[in-house]
Amino acid sequence: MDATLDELMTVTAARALTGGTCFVGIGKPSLAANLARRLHAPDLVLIYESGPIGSKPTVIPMSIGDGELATSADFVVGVAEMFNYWLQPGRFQVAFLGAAQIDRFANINTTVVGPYQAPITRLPGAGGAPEIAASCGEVMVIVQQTRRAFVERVDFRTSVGFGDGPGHRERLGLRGRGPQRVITDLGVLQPDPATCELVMTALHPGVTREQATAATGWELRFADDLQTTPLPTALELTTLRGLPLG
Amino acid sequence: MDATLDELMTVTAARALTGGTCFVGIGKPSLAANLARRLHAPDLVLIYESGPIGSKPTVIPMSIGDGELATSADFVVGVAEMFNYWLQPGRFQVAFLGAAQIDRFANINTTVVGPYQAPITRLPGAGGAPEIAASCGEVMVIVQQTRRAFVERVDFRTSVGFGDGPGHRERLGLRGRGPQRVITDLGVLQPDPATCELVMTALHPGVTREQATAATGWELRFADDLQTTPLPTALELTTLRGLPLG
Amino acid sequence: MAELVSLAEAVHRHVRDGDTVAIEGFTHLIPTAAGAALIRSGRTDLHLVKMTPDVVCDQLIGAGCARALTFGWGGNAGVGSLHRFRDAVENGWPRPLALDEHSHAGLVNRYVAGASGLPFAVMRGYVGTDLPAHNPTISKVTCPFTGEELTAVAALNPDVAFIHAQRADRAGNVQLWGIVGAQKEVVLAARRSIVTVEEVVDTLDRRPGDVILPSWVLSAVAVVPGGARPSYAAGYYERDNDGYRAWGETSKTRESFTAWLDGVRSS
Amino acid sequence: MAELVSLAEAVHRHVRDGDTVAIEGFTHLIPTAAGAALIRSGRTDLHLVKMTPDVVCDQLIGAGCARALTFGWGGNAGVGSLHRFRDAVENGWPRPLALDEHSHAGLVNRYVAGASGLPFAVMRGYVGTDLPAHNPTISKVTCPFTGEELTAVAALNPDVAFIHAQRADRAGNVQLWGIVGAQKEVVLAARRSIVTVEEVVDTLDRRPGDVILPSWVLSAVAVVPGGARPSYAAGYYERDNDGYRAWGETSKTRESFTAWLDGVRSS
Repeated sequence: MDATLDELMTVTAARALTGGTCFVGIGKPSLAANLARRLHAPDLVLIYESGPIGSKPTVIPMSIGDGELATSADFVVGVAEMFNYWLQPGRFQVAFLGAAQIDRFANINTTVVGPYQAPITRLPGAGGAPEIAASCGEVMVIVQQTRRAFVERVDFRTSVGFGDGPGHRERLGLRGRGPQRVITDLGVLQPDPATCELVMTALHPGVTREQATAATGWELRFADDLQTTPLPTALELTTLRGLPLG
Repeated sequence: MDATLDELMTVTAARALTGGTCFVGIGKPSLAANLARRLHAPDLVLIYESGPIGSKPTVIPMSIGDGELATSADFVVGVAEMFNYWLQPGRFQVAFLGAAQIDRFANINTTVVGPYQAPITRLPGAGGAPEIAASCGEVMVIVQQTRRAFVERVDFRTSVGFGDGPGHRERLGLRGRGPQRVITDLGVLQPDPATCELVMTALHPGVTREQATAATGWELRFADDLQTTPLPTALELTTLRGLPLG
Repeated sequence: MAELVSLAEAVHRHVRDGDTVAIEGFTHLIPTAAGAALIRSGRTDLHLVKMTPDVVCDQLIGAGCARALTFGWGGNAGVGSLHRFRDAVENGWPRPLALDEHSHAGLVNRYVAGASGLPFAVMRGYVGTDLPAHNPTISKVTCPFTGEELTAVAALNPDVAFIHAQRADRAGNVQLWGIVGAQKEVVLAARRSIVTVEEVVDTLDRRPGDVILPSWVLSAVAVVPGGARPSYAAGYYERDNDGYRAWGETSKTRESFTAWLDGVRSS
Repeated sequence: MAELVSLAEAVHRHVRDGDTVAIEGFTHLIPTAAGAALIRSGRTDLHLVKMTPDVVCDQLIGAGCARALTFGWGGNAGVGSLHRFRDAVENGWPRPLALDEHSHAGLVNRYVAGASGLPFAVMRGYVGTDLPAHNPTISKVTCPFTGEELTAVAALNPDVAFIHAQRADRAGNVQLWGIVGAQKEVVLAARRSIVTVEEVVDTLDRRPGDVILPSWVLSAVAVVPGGARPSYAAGYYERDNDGYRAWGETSKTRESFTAWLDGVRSS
């Protein structure tokens, strides 16, 4: 069975979810989390920003507030309680974020391309991202790897990855460990433990270093033990393709 | 029908409740509020500190958390929400407080008799009172009038009436109008609008000025138009006596 | 106490030009019909507030009713951009739109402070981001016990709040359930509040996870079946995903939007 | 994840001498059986925390288990004094009791801050009273937007929280309903938490107004039917008003209390 790139990205993300609590977004994150729950992480607790805690949707939602997220949840909380009692104290172990721009230190922009007061492109904005990036145990980013998205410096820092580099999260008092995996259509980047710089730790089958370098707006480094992303298994693919979409 | 003093106090309190929202305590306040609801103020919204909003108990509770307060309520909130979303912004128009000591400016002590670090009598403490006294539209105090209770200066200021006198509530930023009625076994005291001092505005039938003066630890003043508390009507008494107690 | 009136009458009585108007419903129970009623009313210079502006704010912005927007995430969930929002911000069409931009956590805490009668709320948030530099309603406060520096956000007390709920009783008490968002907070923070409901019933039988808003904290209740479409009302109708996609098309150009707007204004 | 164990085992595993132990239940679902288990365990030097200390703290104080008490209102509701509490404060018997005294609003906000991962909470409270002069966990904070001075209370994060709930499922998820007090806040503020329940069921059918505490925020769940007596458990048993009156008698003298205590220790 041949996996599409989208499927490969989703399965790669799903494999990184081994249990505990997961703060889910819409799209691939929701697919990945629900795939993990059906395969290797049946006890994974899914939390959606709109309030549902312990959702077990049968249909993958189109919005983070779809009805079944609530009806299938262990319980539903209001937005204030979600952020203040649950997210802020660090009760969520993994969270997903998207990005319009991401930089070398995994800082994320979802606000504007261009100057804030005179944007070239006005993006949707922050949503839950700044506090997710600050407080969740770790963050997984899913994003297409292009020169437009992978920039030397984000135009606007909507969510903090590693800020200006080593020690910056700690100086800011951010409690979570920050982005630990950036899953792209070319491979996986992870922060170098010493420099906090995102380095390519895996390439998808058939992707070359040159392709990755060309798609990155900073001088991309590759891990010494650069891996090839394992292809989805037949079970993973069948299960993923069997997930009903809302 | 002859009313007891307790009944007279309860009915006097009930008559002062004309509608809106009422934050109720246990004992006479609860009797008074439920009596008012059955007679002249059927839409009176009863709130109990334990969480019930819009309680319609058939049995008068012994504790502020009796089960029927919740089951008969429009809804029940947690203690945090009760104080933060409902009491603090001033959504309750009238509240009842008791007092172990009360002074000339209607400040209330329910903490200690004697020095705080070496009390002669340790009282239960503040409970909800400080914020009730600060934030409710007005406060009604029900208390026995004795020299022990009606003191020149409270040993401990648990809840603020008018503090040190005129303008003090405003300087402290307290939003409610403070104690507007102190109902005792001898009559009713109300704050002088100019001096904020509690003055006797009504005596119960048969009570003399001398009795009231003798029961008060400060030089008690009487209103120019001192009233005699109207006796309970037969309907009031019958209804009060018919309230089932928990 | 809330009066049961028509939606047009509720808008007429309780909304003034220049008001700060919060519209809540977090991915559920979005009061879209109320937005159309605002457009028809001709009220203008509004400062809109919504965590997720959604279709309802896109329509009001495109119609020129808004001078400012306080928000958290301005996209068409599952579809793409809010084109009228973007056109106003990027091109000032039909008029410039001042932005007061927050995270969801920050904006909901502004409602919490407003509902609590406090001038600000404390949180961990925005730290290290570029948001505070562009927003005077985000500041710092120092813990008097530990010396730690935390984020403060200013209370938000809208002039008017709009929400949509499943039902009300005849006394104007309101019940909603499912994803309950920040509806309680926005109503308690607002000076006046208007609730559209799917139906009026004799008794609000309680439901697990429901929220009751008593009549005495509301200004008006209006019966508007389907008033949350293309959003949904749990127990009444599903999210109209095609409706959101259709709005993506309708709103894409000024021309197609204007045709839509003419239809609303003449209806 | 919460383990289902006996109450004695839960205390043994999760409570240490000197711990700050919060016991919640605001006039309902008061975990009185847990208090007796603490006495039997021999744990001592505890710093007890309860908005309304009630019979459970009176017993622990009389038994000499507590070095300190954080509280809001220390009476026997509808009966009179908590005599063991008074004897400890007034006479130091059986040992002195340090007091950390709050209003209910203040103490619940200390839990709210603790549950929210913040070092303090902002409120309007205590202003003009003598309480702040005796309590270093009450302070001031200035609004960075308006300059207004408000009250700050320090976060409270107990080492252990005890609550009683109606029921749990086999995975250790807990459900309570009726008057829900500050149970959610105290559990989320505490490092460890122990829940006694009336029963374990296969499925937690949701109820209006219920609170769910997921197993993954709890340490232990113990089945203790009647564990809230003389308080009550909505849907299971009523408040035992005679039991509260009887405690008023039992606790009145050191002799009658000691006889009661001997009985608990030998049971």
